[in-house]
Amino acid sequence: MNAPTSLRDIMAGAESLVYVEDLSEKKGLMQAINPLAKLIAIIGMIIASLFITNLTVLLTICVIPMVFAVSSRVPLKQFFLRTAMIALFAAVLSTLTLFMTPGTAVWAASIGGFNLSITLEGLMRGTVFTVRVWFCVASLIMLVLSTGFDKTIKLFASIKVPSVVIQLFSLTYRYFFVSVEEAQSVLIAKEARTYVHKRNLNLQSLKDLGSIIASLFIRTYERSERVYLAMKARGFQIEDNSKHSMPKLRIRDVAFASSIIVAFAAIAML
Amino acid sequence: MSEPIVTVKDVKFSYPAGVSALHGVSFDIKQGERIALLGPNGSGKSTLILLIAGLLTPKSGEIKVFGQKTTSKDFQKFRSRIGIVFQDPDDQLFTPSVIEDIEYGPKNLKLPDVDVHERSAHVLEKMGIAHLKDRPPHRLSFGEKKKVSLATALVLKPELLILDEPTANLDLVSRRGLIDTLNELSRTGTTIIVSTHDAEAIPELANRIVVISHGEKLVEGKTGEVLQDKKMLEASGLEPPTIVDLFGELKAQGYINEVPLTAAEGKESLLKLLKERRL
Amino acid sequence: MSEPIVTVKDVKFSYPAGVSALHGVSFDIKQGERIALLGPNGSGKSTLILLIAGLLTPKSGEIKVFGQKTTSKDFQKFRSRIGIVFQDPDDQLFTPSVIEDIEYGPKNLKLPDVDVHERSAHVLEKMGIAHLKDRPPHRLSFGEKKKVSLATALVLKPELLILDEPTANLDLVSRRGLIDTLNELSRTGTTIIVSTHDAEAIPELANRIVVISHGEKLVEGKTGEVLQDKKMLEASGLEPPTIVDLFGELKAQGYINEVPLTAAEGKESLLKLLKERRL
Amino acid sequence: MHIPDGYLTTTVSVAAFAIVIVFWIISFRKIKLAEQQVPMMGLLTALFFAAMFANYPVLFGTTAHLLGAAVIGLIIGPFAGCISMTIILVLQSLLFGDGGITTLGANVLNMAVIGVFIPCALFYIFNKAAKPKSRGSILGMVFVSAFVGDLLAAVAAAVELSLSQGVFQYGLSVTLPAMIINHSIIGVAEGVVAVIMIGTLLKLRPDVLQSSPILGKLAIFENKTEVEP
Ligand SMILES: Nc1ncnc2c1ncn2[C@@H]1O[C@H](COP(=O)(O)OP(=O)(O)OP(=O)(O)O)[C@@H](O)[C@H]1O
Ligand SMILES: Nc1ncnc2c1ncn2[C@@H]1O[C@H](COP(=O)(O)OP(=O)(O)OP(=O)(O)O)[C@@H](O)[C@H]1O
Ligand SMILES: [Mg+2]
Ligand SMILES: [Mg+2]
Repeated sequence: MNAPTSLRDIMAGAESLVYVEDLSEKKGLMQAINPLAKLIAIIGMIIASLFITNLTVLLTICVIPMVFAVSSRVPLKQFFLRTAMIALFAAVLSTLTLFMTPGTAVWAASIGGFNLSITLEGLMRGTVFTVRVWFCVASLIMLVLSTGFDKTIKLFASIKVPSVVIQLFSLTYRYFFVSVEEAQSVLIAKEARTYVHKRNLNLQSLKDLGSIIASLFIRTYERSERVYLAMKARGFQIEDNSKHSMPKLRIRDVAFASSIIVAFAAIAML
Repeated sequence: MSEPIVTVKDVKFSYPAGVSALHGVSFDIKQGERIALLGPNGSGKSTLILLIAGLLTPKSGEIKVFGQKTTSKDFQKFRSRIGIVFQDPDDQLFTPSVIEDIEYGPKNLKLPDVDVHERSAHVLEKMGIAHLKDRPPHRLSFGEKKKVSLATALVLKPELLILDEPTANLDLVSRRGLIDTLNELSRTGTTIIVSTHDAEAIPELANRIVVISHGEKLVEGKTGEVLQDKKMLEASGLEPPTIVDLFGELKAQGYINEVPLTAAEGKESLLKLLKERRL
Repeated sequence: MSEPIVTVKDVKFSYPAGVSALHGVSFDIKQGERIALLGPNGSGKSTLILLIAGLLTPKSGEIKVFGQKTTSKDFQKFRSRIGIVFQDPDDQLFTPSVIEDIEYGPKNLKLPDVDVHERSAHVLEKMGIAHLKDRPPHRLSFGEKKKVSLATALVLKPELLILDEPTANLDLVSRRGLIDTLNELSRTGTTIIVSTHDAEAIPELANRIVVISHGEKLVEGKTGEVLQDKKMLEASGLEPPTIVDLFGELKAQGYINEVPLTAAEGKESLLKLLKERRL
Repeated sequence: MHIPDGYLTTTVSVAAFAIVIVFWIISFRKIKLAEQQVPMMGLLTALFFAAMFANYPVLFGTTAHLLGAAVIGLIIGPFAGCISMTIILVLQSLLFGDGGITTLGANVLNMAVIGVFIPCALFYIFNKAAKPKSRGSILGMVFVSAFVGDLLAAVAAAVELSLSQGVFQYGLSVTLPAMIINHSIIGVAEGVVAVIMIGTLLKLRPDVLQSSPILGKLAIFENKTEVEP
């Protein structure tokens, strides 16, 4: 796609959301579970993992999100792509640890008078951290990919988020796409009339970004007045009485959440 | 004679920048009327619509809707009796799916669920958008959005329906669907105001026209009469519909007595004329 | 014969949600042609335009513009030779005043100041927006914005000009101005693509039509021929322009031999016919 | 600056949530959302949500995206800004997996509380003290507020990480300098964008800023004769 870097990111954001919308409508294990049960289970998994320091155990539990992915028809390639970046970053972040942790050296060298050594303990620590981060991200991504906005709203309703806030979420979500479209078209229109392409970051590109956001801001502000009128004409009230239907917690949802939590609590206490 | 539903009395309005958009416009709209605000770009139609809806406040003069001044505090309460569709469909669609958007209004009216579904099914079918029901609004084409935004107002069956440029970006089939639905609403007593610069579409949309030009009311009258006044229309940057123009010429030359307004009437009248002459 | 400027070859495209918007469309556009993409709402016109402008990537098939694949890295460079105006005018205007917006492109072209002013003055006058010159774009009526957004593209005199629904929301005078300017550009060899669902406006906009329906090319041909194919048009939710429809009927009944395309031609031909019969 | 799951200990996460909940309740009470403000906040939040996808390159090939917390706060006020930023952070976490759920409290604390309230407070104090009238000095204040806000948000993140040594490896001696170096650059970008945005608004739609709880207090708005209808 021939668009300025920053624009491509904005559009990628929208596409990724649309992708989530699609996946969350597929029929699969995670999609079938009540979002509240899912949220509790995933939070339980993440918290439990924070207490696990044994690498073997950590590696073993990493199978769980993968099983979720497969049983929820999430393409594995996508699943790994989406989780890889954060884990990779965690790994890079851990490099200093390798040298800083005291313990048995597995590799040592002297560079420019400095004695550097990588210790077994450091290696363990770094690996445990990285694996745990991957596990957490993978679990969260499974929640994300199987839930989608529609069910997220239902989730909010079931944890008693005030209805105004839910309306704010809906509006934000809806007009996110409008903003993306506007930003996209403005930038393209601008580009079609700009003959010098500047690729790198410089004051000019920040200026462009700022002025485009400002003009979008004005339009958004004015649009909000019209949206208000449109909402009002259709009976909008701040105390929304059109209750959001929340999906019932069925036995299988409770079973899913409680079995995961019990299992992980047990593993964590090992 | 019933009380007017909308009274616009010597209304003046300037935008903050000092642009005077309306300088003294007056007219009345009676219950059940279908009125078109016709004028070229920038003449003040949308401004007038925003004023009637109470979104803008006149600089001088006054506007009453349902007998209530739009500037009064109580006007808030009347909002829900007015259906309004803006020029830009994105302003109208504020929920994450088409069907939610269409049912938003009826649900707020606390109609029983059966009625809500019946109404929405009816309007979905009329506007030819039933297949888009579960799509989020950001996955529609421009014209599709426009249709959905019209549907959200039509489904409410408001007492007063205000449409800003409803036919722009609509294809033929949808235009027919819209006109059908407006006819249905008209029959139940809904008052309808449409703004447009497109004389072509007016004969089926409205039976009375207020011509706005440069912020002033130029003429007001029955659709047939106003559309035949070619000189006046052209002076304000508009033109009569093709059919009216063509047959106006024939009338001027003494071939016919009555000018048809729509294509169908035109065809009929022309064939009749030719048959007569042939014989 | 010159090389086509745009080649669309068996192009398929689906939106992420799985909506298939185009399933196999092919056509060519030669240099200097004026082509209209005609189709009902949701048929895929805007999608096609975004593909040609290289803003979307086809799922299969290929599009070449200026002989260059739109998916290739180098296409970036060709951007500046393409002028594009979106359906929504707001997207086009991003500077604090109308005149700055219009001169933004020419200034980037590094034209001498005299030329920049001359060009902008010309297009301001043609589109009838000279009086709006110093206004900020967000303080304009919808139609005025549309005119300014068209002006920003016209002033650049691009080699390929793509307009999505250019006539929607334009009044008569501005429409004339637009057509005038397009004629001028045509004379200097600009290739023009317009999308529309409004057959009425086509005869003056384009000399060739590609009819798109449900993501497929239905028909492709000279304006006059395509517009007379009433059956085909109606089957895809469109209709011929009023004049063509009326005179098509007359031709079918043997009164005339040639169907006029515009109102002026129609009037002339009818008066001639009537004179003949009267004698 | 989004802290993912697995970086903070449960204690730190829970403590962050506890602080944040207090701010949520205060903010929510304070804004007393009038009906008109619901679509306004929703739409503006959406705009910033979208703008935050725009990445720009920083040092060593890393990229950062706009935070926007300072701009939001300065324009719509700290309380509404806090809610707005929270919505964005929740959506980023639940729809994109950007930032964790257990760490949501900490992220909100850094970006929606510190990132919003600090610039607002700074600007408020500056304005009280200096009563600036010139465009240059106003925008200078905007820059400083946005820069400091971003920097302090990063410092807060560094502190939270260093308190989480059960799972995270580094103490304050590492996290603090790292964050400060990085965010001195990101902070400048943040400040520049804020200046341009608010500068443009001052020029084009001062009336929008006039109704802002923070920027509306500027001296230039005080004796305005021309009032918007
Ligand atoms: N962003 C999108 N995501 C998913 N589907 C889309 C999107 N935009 C358009 N579509 C669908 O693609 C098809 C073609 O849309 P397109 O916008 O090309 O139509 P169009 O011919 O320009 O119509 P209009 O006359 O209404 O502008 C339609 O069925 C539409 O619903
Ligand atoms: N927000 C605004 N600020 C200042 N002037 C404005 C604003 N909106 C419209 N105007 C001006 O007010 C006049 C009337 O505008 P209005 O939008 O009512 O026109 P309109 O008849 O609806 O035109 P269109 O057919 O283009 O939609 C125009 O001269 C326009 O430039
Ligand atoms: Mg208007
Ligand atoms: Mg389109």
